Amino acid sequence: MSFTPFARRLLTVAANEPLGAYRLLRVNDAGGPEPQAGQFAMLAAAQRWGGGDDERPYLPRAFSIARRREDESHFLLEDVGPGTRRLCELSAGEELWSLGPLGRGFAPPRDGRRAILVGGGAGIAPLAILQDSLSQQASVLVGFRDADRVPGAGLLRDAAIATDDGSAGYHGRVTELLSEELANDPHAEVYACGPAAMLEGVRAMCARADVPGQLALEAPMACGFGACYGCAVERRGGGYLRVCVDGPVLEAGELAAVDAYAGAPA
Amino acid sequence: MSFTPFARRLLTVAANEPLGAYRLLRVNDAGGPEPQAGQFAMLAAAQRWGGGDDERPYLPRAFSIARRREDESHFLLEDVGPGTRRLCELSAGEELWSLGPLGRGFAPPRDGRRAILVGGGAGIAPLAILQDSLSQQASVLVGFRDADRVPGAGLLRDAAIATDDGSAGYHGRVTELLSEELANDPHAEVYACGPAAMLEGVRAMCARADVPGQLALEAPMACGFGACYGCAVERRGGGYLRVCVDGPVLEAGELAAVDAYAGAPA
Amino acid sequence: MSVTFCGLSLAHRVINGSGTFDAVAARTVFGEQLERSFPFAAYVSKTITLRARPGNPPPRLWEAPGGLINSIGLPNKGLAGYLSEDLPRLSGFVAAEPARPDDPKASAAARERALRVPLVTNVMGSTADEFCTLVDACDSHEQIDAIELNVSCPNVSTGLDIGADPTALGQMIARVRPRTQKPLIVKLTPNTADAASCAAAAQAAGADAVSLINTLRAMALAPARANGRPSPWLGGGTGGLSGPAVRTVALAQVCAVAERVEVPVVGMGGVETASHARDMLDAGATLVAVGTASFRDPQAAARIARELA
Amino acid sequence: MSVTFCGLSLAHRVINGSGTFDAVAARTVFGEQLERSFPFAAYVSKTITLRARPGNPPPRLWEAPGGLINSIGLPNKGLAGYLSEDLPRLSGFVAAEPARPDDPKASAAARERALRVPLVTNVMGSTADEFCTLVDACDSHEQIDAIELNVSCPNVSTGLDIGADPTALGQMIARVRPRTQKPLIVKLTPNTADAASCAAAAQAAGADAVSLINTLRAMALAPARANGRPSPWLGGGTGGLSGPAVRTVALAQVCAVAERVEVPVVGMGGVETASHARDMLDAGATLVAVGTASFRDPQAAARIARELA
Ligand SMILES: Cc1cc2nc3c(=O)[nH]c(=O)nc-3n(C[C@H](O)[C@H](O)[C@H](O)COP(=O)(O)OP(=O)(O)OC[C@H]3O[C@@H](n4cnc5c(N)ncnc54)[C@H](O)[C@@H]3O)c2cc1C
Ligand SMILES: Cc1cc2nc3c(=O)[nH]c(=O)nc-3n(C[C@H](O)[C@H](O)[C@H](O)COP(=O)(O)OP(=O)(O)OC[C@H]3O[C@@H](n4cnc5c(N)ncnc54)[C@H](O)[C@@H]3O)c2cc1C
Ligand SMILES: Cc1cc2nc3c(=O)[nH]c(=O)nc-3n(C[C@H](O)[C@H](O)[C@H](O)COP(=O)(O)O)c2cc1C
Ligand SMILES: Cc1cc2nc3c(=O)[nH]c(=O)nc-3n(C[C@H](O)[C@H](O)[C@H](O)COP(=O)(O)O)c2cc1C
Ligand code: FES
Ligand code: FES
Repeated sequence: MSFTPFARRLLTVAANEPLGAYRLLRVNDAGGPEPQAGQFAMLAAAQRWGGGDDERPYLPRAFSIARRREDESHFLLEDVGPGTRRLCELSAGEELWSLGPLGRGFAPPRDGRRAILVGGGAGIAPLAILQDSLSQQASVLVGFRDADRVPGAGLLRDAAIATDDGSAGYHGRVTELLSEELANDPHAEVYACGPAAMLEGVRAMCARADVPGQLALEAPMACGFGACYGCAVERRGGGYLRVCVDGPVLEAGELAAVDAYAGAPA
Repeated sequence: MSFTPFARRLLTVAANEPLGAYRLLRVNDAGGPEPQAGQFAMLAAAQRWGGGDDERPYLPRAFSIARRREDESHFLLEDVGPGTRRLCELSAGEELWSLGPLGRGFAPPRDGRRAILVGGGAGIAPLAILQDSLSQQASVLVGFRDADRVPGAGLLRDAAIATDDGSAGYHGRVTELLSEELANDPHAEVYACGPAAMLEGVRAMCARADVPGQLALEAPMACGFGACYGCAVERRGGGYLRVCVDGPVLEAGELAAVDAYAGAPA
Repeated sequence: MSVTFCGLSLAHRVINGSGTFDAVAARTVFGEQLERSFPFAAYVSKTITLRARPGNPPPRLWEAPGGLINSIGLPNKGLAGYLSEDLPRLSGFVAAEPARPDDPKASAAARERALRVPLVTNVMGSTADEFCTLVDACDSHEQIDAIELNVSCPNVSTGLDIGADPTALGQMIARVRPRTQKPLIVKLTPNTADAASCAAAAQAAGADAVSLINTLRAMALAPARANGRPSPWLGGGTGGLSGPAVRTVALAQVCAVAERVEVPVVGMGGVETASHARDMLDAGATLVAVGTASFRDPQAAARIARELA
Repeated sequence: MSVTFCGLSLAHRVINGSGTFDAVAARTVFGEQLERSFPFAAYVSKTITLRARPGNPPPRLWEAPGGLINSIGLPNKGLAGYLSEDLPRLSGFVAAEPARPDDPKASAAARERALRVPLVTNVMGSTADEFCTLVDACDSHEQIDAIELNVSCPNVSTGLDIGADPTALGQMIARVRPRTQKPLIVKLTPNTADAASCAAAAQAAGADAVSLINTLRAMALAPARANGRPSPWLGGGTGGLSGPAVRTVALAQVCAVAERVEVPVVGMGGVETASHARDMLDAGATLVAVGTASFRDPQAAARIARELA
């Protein structure tokens, strides 16, 4: 395992492109560290981080590394508040601070299982780099609130799409697609990232089907490197895990239930 | 006397141009209220006011109205901290909040006296609109730290220039020019705005020469409309005046001395 | 949707924090607009003391992250000056009951009923006797609807604020209470271990309401050190922090106080939006006061009242 | 330019605030880089209690204007777990004495002398007996250089923090003092009317140093009201505010405390830059601690130390 550089790095925005309702933030990162799939970075605009709604943001924000190209790191952003808003408005040439890659990423499938990637909303981000890194062909199931968000699926190859409102793809929840997949062939390992309710659905389904699941969680974070103890999620059997250092990818079996605060923006 | 509109107005930047080391901020203000020379406005960027050095600015900032054109109001800005920095970086089309015009402006010269306008640094701003409004030809004396700032004098017609470092115009203080002018013809009224030391020099000189002086003061302000009592300057004979409602233009004779905090950035 | 507070009828739930809006100065600046649509449902005067005070030497302000430190030093004309010069200029203000756009039954007229703005006079004494004199004078002036006691004044024996010590606070209020029937609002200090106990003491001694928070004791050093020696920036040495920076501290104290007392609570501290005001109301406040936010936007209170409606 | 604090030799004047840097986790994340160039001149552990604590239910964080409210709830492995699991992993850190670029005489080697990072263990008991047990254990572990007492713990009889009441605080410290020769640092609570009196009581009872400020009591309500009912956002109900928002409050308390006591003061609260640190030192602090700023930038303390040099 390689360590995280012990300093924020000042990186330059290469491009910030709309991807439906999302933004794809491309950051110049030639020579930067190589992330594992599932790892994240703490990002903050170098200028005017603050001064948004309620005089925020103040702390950096966590984002999954969505893709790593030779010269660039890519992040998929959804504007849900003052921090994401500021990052969404950055344009090419502007700078941001990045600390990372942080956290424990995804592990390869066990026992020759096939990989099923299940993503919801902006939670598809870490599945893109995961798909890039898998040696096998994986099933990819992604769910979005509506058709405006479906362009996000462009980060993934051969994705089956569901929307909550039926405006594109399958009309319903992505967990329904997962349920079919698992019924067809349960010798699988599930990789999931998305809203808390989706993750909880996946967790419960994995438990019932006795299928290993790796869930990439989210949590309010102040530091991202184990310093603040703010990113706690309940561990099965009592106590808490820190999403930033014990995760963000956690074994479905390690969790009691996925807390309402521990998922991606829906 | 007309009243100030009882609400901030959201105005759009028409242009933000360098004027040597200063910026000339031109704001679309068609149909806006007509200021008196010497009045000011409280300005704040509509977006990202905050998030600069030390998580500031928070409060709006006071700026003399430097020129009023049919469709525009003009401000002369010097970047001295997080508030002026944010305003200096606004570009055409961006919005700012403006409350004003505020305060008591300059009064016409008394007893057929000729007007001598004395400005220092960014303190030349209210003298520009004053020169526009005077019916007579006035002597204009302006001092700057160095030649980089001299382009600011472009706001004024026929200005005699002094620089502290001698890099342009007269090598010395603008008060030395004033002293000559008053020696030549003391039937004058002095209008001054600039750094505290300059204002104090002008005040003392007016007192000695028994010449009326109108000094446009500055002070740290939170509100600009008499609410906070933060902008106090010492009144001759005891007590304090509020620069925002009793001034910013105050009779030289009303002041004990010009406090170090009560002038423009040098 | 007018509101009753200590028997007074208010157009809405948003008032000003003492010392953060000078209606006399604002009338001069903004003219009649101010009288016709006063932004606050009640007007709280700045703190009046027995004798006139010039206030602290400048500088009096320091901008802090998300807030402001002030060291104004309670400049005021003194009781006599206030009564003779200011009081006559503090009537005639009306506040519009904010329209509730989603209520089709209410007629525009009913929705925009203009209500007279009650006047709350805020006073501070340096002794209980001084408080008594101040309260007596307010009691005898019909135009004053309620009295707010600023108890952030140093106790001569301990040096601490009277308001920080439940026992001293209760004793002072008990002295004052019998002297007037007018509503007595006690403006608590937040610089205490336990605002709720102070509120409880105020209630027990007969306060009709409590208001909080006043500013948090704070300080800044001058950025350029004169002769290399560090010195306080503010002319008054230390000052009080207000604005968004204190909002979450204020909410915790308002919540703790509202849980402890029965009397109505006026919540303030960093309120800038209707959502902040709703937090205060949800935490148990009956009214919300806006202070520092008015400096940024003199219509902040009116906007909040409209959005709350 | 190494510094002596309570007899300990420190590479510079910047240490961490308890609970804001987990050196064990950081070693796992950042590897050997952390050991070779530890950002703090001394390492203060998070608060250790007698028994293990899981901490508060999530959410534990709320971002405030210019700051952060935390309601972490002191999760820790308990005294035994700390001594057996963490203590062995808390040695071997060295801090570089920051180079002073403008001093031509100092050789690069002398300017960059690496100093061992002393270990301060922060403990909290719910009774004086518990404090005694905790201090005894720290006393008998050679690796622990100093003990910080977190006195922001509720007094069972009054419900207030022990640290908010000078008398209760002095009594507790007097019980603990005779049990160790190691430096005792008392971490004061800012949620009090008079931090200086608390500091004086701590000094009189034998404290070797005081540190402040801890977090200000604060609260936030959940933005989306579950079933329409207002509820606190934080799993722990209320929390503590830190970061730039509290800096001016911290400076006022540090200044008041440093004026009152002789023992060295560790100043903290919102320090993010060398200029903020210099303010703390000018206000009378001997050391400066960095907390929340490390979350934004794990090198914040090292940067500050370098700029102070
Ligand atoms: C490991 C990890 C990976 C992530 N990856 C991605 C990604 O790839 N793409 C992506 O778009 N997002 C990702 N996120 C989520 C992202 O970090 C958050 O959306 C972001 O932090 C929100 O910040 P904000 O300021 O925009 O919104 P906030 O205002 O912080 O709102 C976010 C939510 O926090 C709560 N909230 C509201 N106000 C406050 C407050 N004052 N303090 C605390 N909480 C508040 C509310 O529930 C709100 O819905 C990831 C998060 C983690 C932990
Ligand atoms: C009536 C009036 C008219 C004015 N007209 C003009 C004009 O036409 N053009 C122009 O350029 N300027 C003008 N000014 C001055 C202008 O308002 C100030 O330069 C501006 O407010 C500075 O804000 P800032 O954030 O950029 O700098 P700040 O950081 O606020 O610095 C300004 C000064 O304030 C002090 N200071 C530093 N930190 C703080 C703090 N945290 N809190 C309080 N004070 C601090 C220091 O002395 C510093 O030098 C005018 C001021 C007044 C009152
Ligand atoms: C400039 C200023 C002056 C103040 N003067 C007084 C005063 O005279 N009497 C008083 O009781 N409170 C005074 N306060 C405190 C406010 O009424 C209010 O309690 C505090 O500012 C918190 O609210 P805010 O954050 O909305 O400003 C003053 C506050 C400020 C900022
Ligand atoms: C997330 C977090 C956890 C903390 N945990 C502790 C703790 O365990 N013990 C303690 O004495 N102080 C604790 N503190 C308080 C800090 O040590 C410090 O006193 C306070 O945060 C002010 O400094 P700052 O503004 O630099 O963060 C904690 C603060 C934060 C933000
Ligand atoms: S985010 Fe700080 S410990 Fe995980
Ligand atoms: S700036 Fe507020 S009273 Fe003058």
